[in-house]
Amino acid sequence: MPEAVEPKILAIFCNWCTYLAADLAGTSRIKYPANIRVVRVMCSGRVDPQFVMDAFAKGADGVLIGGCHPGDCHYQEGNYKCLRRFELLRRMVKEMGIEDERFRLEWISASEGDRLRTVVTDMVEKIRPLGPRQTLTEVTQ
Amino acid sequence: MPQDYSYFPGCSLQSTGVAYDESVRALFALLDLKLHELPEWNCCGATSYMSIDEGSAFVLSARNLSLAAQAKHRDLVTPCSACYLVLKKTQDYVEHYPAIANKVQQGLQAEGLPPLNGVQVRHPLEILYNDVGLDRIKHASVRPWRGAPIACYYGCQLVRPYCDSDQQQNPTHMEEVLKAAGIPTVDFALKTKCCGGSLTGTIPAVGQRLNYLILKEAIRKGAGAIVTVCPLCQYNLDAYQADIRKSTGEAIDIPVLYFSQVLGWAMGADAKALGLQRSIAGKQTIKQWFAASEREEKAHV
Amino acid sequence: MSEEIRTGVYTCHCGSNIAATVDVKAVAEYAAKLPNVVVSRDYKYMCSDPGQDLIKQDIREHKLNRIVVASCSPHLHEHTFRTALAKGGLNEFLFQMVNIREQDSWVHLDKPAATVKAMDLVRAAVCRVALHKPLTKGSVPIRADVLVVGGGIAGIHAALTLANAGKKVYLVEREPTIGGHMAKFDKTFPTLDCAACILTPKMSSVRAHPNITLWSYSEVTQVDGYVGNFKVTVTRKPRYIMEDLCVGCLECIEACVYKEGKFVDEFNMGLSKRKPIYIPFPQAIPQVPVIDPETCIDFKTGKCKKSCVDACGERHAINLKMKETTEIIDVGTIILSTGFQVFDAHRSPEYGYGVYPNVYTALEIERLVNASGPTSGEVVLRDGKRPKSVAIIHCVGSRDEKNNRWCSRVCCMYSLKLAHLLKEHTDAEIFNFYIDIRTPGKGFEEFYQKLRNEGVHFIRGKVAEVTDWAFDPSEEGKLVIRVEDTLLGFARRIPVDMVVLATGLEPHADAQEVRRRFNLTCSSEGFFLERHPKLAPVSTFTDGVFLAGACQSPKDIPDTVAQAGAAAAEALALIDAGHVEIEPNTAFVLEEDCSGCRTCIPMCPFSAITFSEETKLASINQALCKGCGTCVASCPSGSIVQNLYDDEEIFAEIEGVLSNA
Amino acid sequence: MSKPKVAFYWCASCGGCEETVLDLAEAVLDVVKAVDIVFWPVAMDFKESDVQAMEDGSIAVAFINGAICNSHQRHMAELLRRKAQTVVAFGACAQLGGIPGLANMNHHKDLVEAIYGSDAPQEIWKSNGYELTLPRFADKVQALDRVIAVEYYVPGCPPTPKITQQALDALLGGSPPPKGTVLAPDQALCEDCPRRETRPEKLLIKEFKRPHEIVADQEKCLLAQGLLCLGPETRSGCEAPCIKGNMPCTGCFGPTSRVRDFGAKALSAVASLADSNEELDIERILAPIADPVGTFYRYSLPTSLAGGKFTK
Amino acid sequence: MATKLNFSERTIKFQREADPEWARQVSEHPGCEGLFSCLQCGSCTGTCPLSIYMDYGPRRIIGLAREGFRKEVLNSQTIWLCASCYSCAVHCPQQIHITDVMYNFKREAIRSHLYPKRFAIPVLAQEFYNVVRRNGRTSEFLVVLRMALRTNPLILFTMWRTGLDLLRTGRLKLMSEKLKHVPFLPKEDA
Repeated sequence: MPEAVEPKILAIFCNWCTYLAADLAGTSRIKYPANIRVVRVMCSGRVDPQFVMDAFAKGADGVLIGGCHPGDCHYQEGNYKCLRRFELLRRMVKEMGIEDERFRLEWISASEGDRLRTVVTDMVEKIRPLGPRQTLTEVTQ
Repeated sequence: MPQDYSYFPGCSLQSTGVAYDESVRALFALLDLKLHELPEWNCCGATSYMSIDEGSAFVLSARNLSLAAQAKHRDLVTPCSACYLVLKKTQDYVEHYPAIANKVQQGLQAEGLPPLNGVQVRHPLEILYNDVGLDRIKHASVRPWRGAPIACYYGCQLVRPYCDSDQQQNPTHMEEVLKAAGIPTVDFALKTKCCGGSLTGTIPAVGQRLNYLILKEAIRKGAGAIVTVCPLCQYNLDAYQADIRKSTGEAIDIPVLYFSQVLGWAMGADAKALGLQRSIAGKQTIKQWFAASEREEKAHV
Repeated sequence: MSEEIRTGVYTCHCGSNIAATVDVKAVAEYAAKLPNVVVSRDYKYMCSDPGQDLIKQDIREHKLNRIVVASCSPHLHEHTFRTALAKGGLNEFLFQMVNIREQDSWVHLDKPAATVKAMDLVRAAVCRVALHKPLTKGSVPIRADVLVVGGGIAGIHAALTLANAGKKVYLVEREPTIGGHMAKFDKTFPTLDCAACILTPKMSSVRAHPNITLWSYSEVTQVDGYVGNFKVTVTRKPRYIMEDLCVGCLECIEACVYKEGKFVDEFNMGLSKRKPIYIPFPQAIPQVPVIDPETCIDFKTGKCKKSCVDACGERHAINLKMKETTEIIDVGTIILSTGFQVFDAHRSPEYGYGVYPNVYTALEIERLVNASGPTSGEVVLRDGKRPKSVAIIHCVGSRDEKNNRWCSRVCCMYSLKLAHLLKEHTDAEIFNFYIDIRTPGKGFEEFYQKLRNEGVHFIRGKVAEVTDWAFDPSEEGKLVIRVEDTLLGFARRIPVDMVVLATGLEPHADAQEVRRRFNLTCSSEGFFLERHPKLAPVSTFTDGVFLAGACQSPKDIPDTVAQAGAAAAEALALIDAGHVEIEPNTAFVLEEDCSGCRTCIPMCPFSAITFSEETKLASINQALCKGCGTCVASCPSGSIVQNLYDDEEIFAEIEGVLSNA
Repeated sequence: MSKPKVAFYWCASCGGCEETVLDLAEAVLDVVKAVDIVFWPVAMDFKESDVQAMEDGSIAVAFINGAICNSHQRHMAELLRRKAQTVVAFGACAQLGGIPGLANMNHHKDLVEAIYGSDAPQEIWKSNGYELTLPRFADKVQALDRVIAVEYYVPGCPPTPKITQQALDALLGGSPPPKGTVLAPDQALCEDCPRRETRPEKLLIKEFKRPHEIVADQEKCLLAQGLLCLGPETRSGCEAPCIKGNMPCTGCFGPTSRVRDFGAKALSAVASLADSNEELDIERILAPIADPVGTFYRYSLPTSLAGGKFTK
Repeated sequence: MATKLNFSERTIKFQREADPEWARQVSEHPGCEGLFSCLQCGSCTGTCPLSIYMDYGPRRIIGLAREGFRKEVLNSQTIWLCASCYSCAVHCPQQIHITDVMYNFKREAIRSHLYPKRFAIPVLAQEFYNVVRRNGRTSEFLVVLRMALRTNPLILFTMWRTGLDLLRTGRLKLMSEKLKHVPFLPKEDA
């Protein structure tokens, strides 16, 4: 059996809600698994599906997009645009062999440090049994 | 609105609470609601069992839920408040605690039973309130009430902590249902206080004291009878009145009935079909209140 | 671009905040080997002056042209380090911050895993920062006019402070009068000065102040724009009496066909009745009555002899055809002081509110003891009798997972105050039932001591229930408190005549709507969230919007007034600076690449993108763009780019984060 | 002075690109006049051995169309690379991987098995006493530049005669463009679209339609009619023949230089237009896009960031 | 009335008598999670209909438990007097499932044989348990009879009248019912 490698999750969080929730989790000393790597964008509406494809191509075991709750976007509607893209993208990503558990969009407000923990923990727990993903280069070699 | 329900009477309704079983069946028949008793149901795993072995208590309870999941009708009616609470608690714990869910799953598998998905645990009172509705109750009630106002007594297990249809601290469904049937009620602060449960048998001095407080406060508020939703409450309040008279020297003799009995009566059922002769306390009052009128007698002949 | 990239990486220990969970030395050593990295250091406190000096010095000595600092959240110190870059002679945007405290050391326990995470994040920043370009901050002018929303003591104080500083203030209040909750109070703790005596002069000053425009009975219904230049729509409900014509003689009320009050008087918490035409209380500001169309006969049937109109006579101040109007104003900053609502005691049914008539809320008692209240200060039960014993139940709706989790902070003190006032008015036996007594303010503990000496009972125990269950003859006709006296260790039954519920404070029912309207965030309990709990307690994440008073969290009058002053000062600081700097993270169209497909245009919530009929291309108005980047992500031909968050920068960050250490 | 030598070769493709050369019509005569075609298996009788015999670097330009999916194609591509000074990836398959590249959604073994069942040809093929060595499948279908170095790209499925002519002119003329150039404009097709004026300024879509479901208006922007036209995402240069034929653009010219992944970017732009903010409603609006991979990566799966199905 | 003074009882607790690890284990049991969030507000004891008969009452039981005073908790009569009416759980401002915590202690006390031998409540529970395990259903008559025989047979004399009433009204089933197939039940690893 191969050595169990911890899954690595790329998180793209909006600056105003989910990134702040992650900061709040920190100031509240809420503990969650160290598997996520956060990239900050100003709004979840900035998330280009290319980023997601790139992350999976580079071997991310999961991609988590975090934005403000519907109606709460700092830029009024960016999270809706994100939702529209996510609806189609998750179908495509699934067709390309990425399990549902690996790709999530979650609304986490600045006050929901606890929810951030729940989401991250849940995602890690669901991805772990799926085993590691191979990167494209490993496949083609 | 469903017309067919699975039915789980529970152990008490086969002995001390047999009048409850009779009257619920009679009442439901009058309202065209069909009860299908679960085959080979077992003890719900109530209080006493839970005190010994939690794991298998949940399995016991889950077994009944699983039987209902197998049955045609997923709404499972149980008149006994204790059974109601335990079944609901089992669903809650199975949902929230994976360790308990596993244990239950293993127990069910050993019995070759399916998982307990999609069963809705229901109490007859809540069915009357929600499924039948106050309007229909009003229309179905044909006999005018001849007795004194009634104190509605809910006891504890039905209204907390898993009750989701009525208010936990101040339930009112029974009052509303009786009112719709033309039966007057009094309000009293002890309507959800504990009747003492099995303490009446184990430590009578304590258990019967609790019964005494409830009886006394209901009488103080002007009630001519107490109406319950639970076989144990009915038993405790009914069967020990002689003992209470003896220990307190107070002349307490008040009928303790099931809500299904008084409602069944209002809707025209026969006193015997409702098991009204099975009450111990307040026999004279019961005779007066529930004597069929002359016109009815004639119609019968 | 043939410039050689020379990056400096600085990893902060933050005392032991980071160093306890992340092997800071290892991170610094790792960073030193990354491409383009010329200098990599670790330091105890990077945000300190010596820490910043380190950066400045290295920029000079090692000719650094990119800086990465791995420390805390950019929301805390990005500004600090950018300034250090600028002082070191480097463009402040050739910088990237790595959050290894809030999002690493503080949230993980596994030191090796946290260290690897820190390395990943540092590597990502090093990759990204190489692509950074020098940028210049934008600047927008700040309008001097200020909007204050909510006319309680917080709004009043903030408005007066600003107006006294010479700024024009719009004060918008939803009720027919300003004054808020404070206007309903009798005395204020712990000094027991009369609330009206200290509040009404301030209310009058608001009315009289030339710099204040007061719109009562009005609500902000829409907010557009951004810091410096908000466009605010205010909806003014018709009060059916023209404010500019009314002289406040109140003869119309006298003349109403209803000889006596008949409808629930909201100001007196329903303890008295009012007419359809009324003024909330005698000192209301503005001193103008209002007609309630729900209860006025003329509105309901059209058949009233309109004696109020006759009484007004030639002044013609009554206009029954008045319609709702809207005002649109331009302001530079906004102060929100929308206050709180009182917990609805019906939600704690064990205390019998609404069931037993002699169970009152604290606010009802405030009116009852008030000399201008419904009983002229006479404390009597519903049947007119004077209570001989009173129970005050603390923490109703507070510190309770079923209702509100938080401590409402003012109830202990107002309960003590009411205990004192009730004792004074009735000489009744007073029982306080509490879980903990919290008196941490100036003069508060002394007040508590005074109450103990007055013979008020303090029983530590959360009351289990209030019933009319008379178990003992001494309890007949009384309300019976059942409680465990936790200090004495036994259950008690205490019969009383009156029960007072010390109901807690909670956010307004429509706080979520208001929050959205002003683009704010709420903390988990629903109060508006401040930018930083310690360092920016009156600012919000929306620049130019400030908070004052209990809309941010429960607070007493002194704290509210202090915070209102702070909010006013923050607004003044912005106004007097004349302009505010804005992040240069805007998007712009690469004109030679744009195909004019117009996909981007409906993406922009700020209508910053327009399509030029001449060039057939899209273009982004830099003043309107707020930098969300939604258009960038949707441009089908990659012809829109965004400063600080460009595709290539984000790709580099993703690549950096996902390569393995 | 000897004429520059030109070679044409055909890897995994349908042959349409070869047709394009012939579609130059009379202009092909000018080409023949200007150059010396030394290798063109589809039209002229040269053998591999003839190419082998040439000096390295002796061919001026080799136009290779088609993707690379087996060992022989790879071998030929490498051979031509050696012999030619300039290699042009000609057409969508060579440039982006093309339609054959959609094979990357499956393993080639599964594909072969699906097509031939148990009769699948083996690498060593014996029949009537003869033995034949068949080319071996590559693990993945590749665009030409993932196998050999490529100087220029001519996009299209197939490239239009006009763009082909322009490519020839540019390459054979005095000042060739910088290496790596895609020989088509770097703007999206809307720039050239005859219906450009009819696209509403704020276009959002309530219902996506498939071409067989409606009779499209001949004048109006196809996207505005709910047809999934990829013109906004696709490099221009084709002069919109599909759109002129009342059919939406499917993206054969590939992305502009600023986009890394055609499919993801196209998906982003298209999904952003769904006119709803409700999850279920969005799902309903986007449901007619039944096959996102086939729709958005029709011509470019091998050169996408994923390269094909992510396999475990 | 003179009270005899007694100076031999001391009411001090040494920390070595506490077992914080046990408290932690209790708090990890399903339903007992809230143990440490207790405010000691007393609303449980205040609302408990039986607290007036208890030695500690629910509040102090929770307090003793979270400090790790295992012996005091398991030897208390409070846990046995709990009639499982859930009033405490419904009132608790911290939403501690106090009734479930009590069940947990009852089970542990039985497992550890920490209750008086002839104490009727645990005996009743055990008899109930035995009958259900044997028959699949309970029989009130059988359970009470066996409980009385094991604790205090004399109590049967005080019960004769109630028994007769029940018999007369057809509410006493002397024969116990047994399911055709008694469900298999795992035993808690005691």
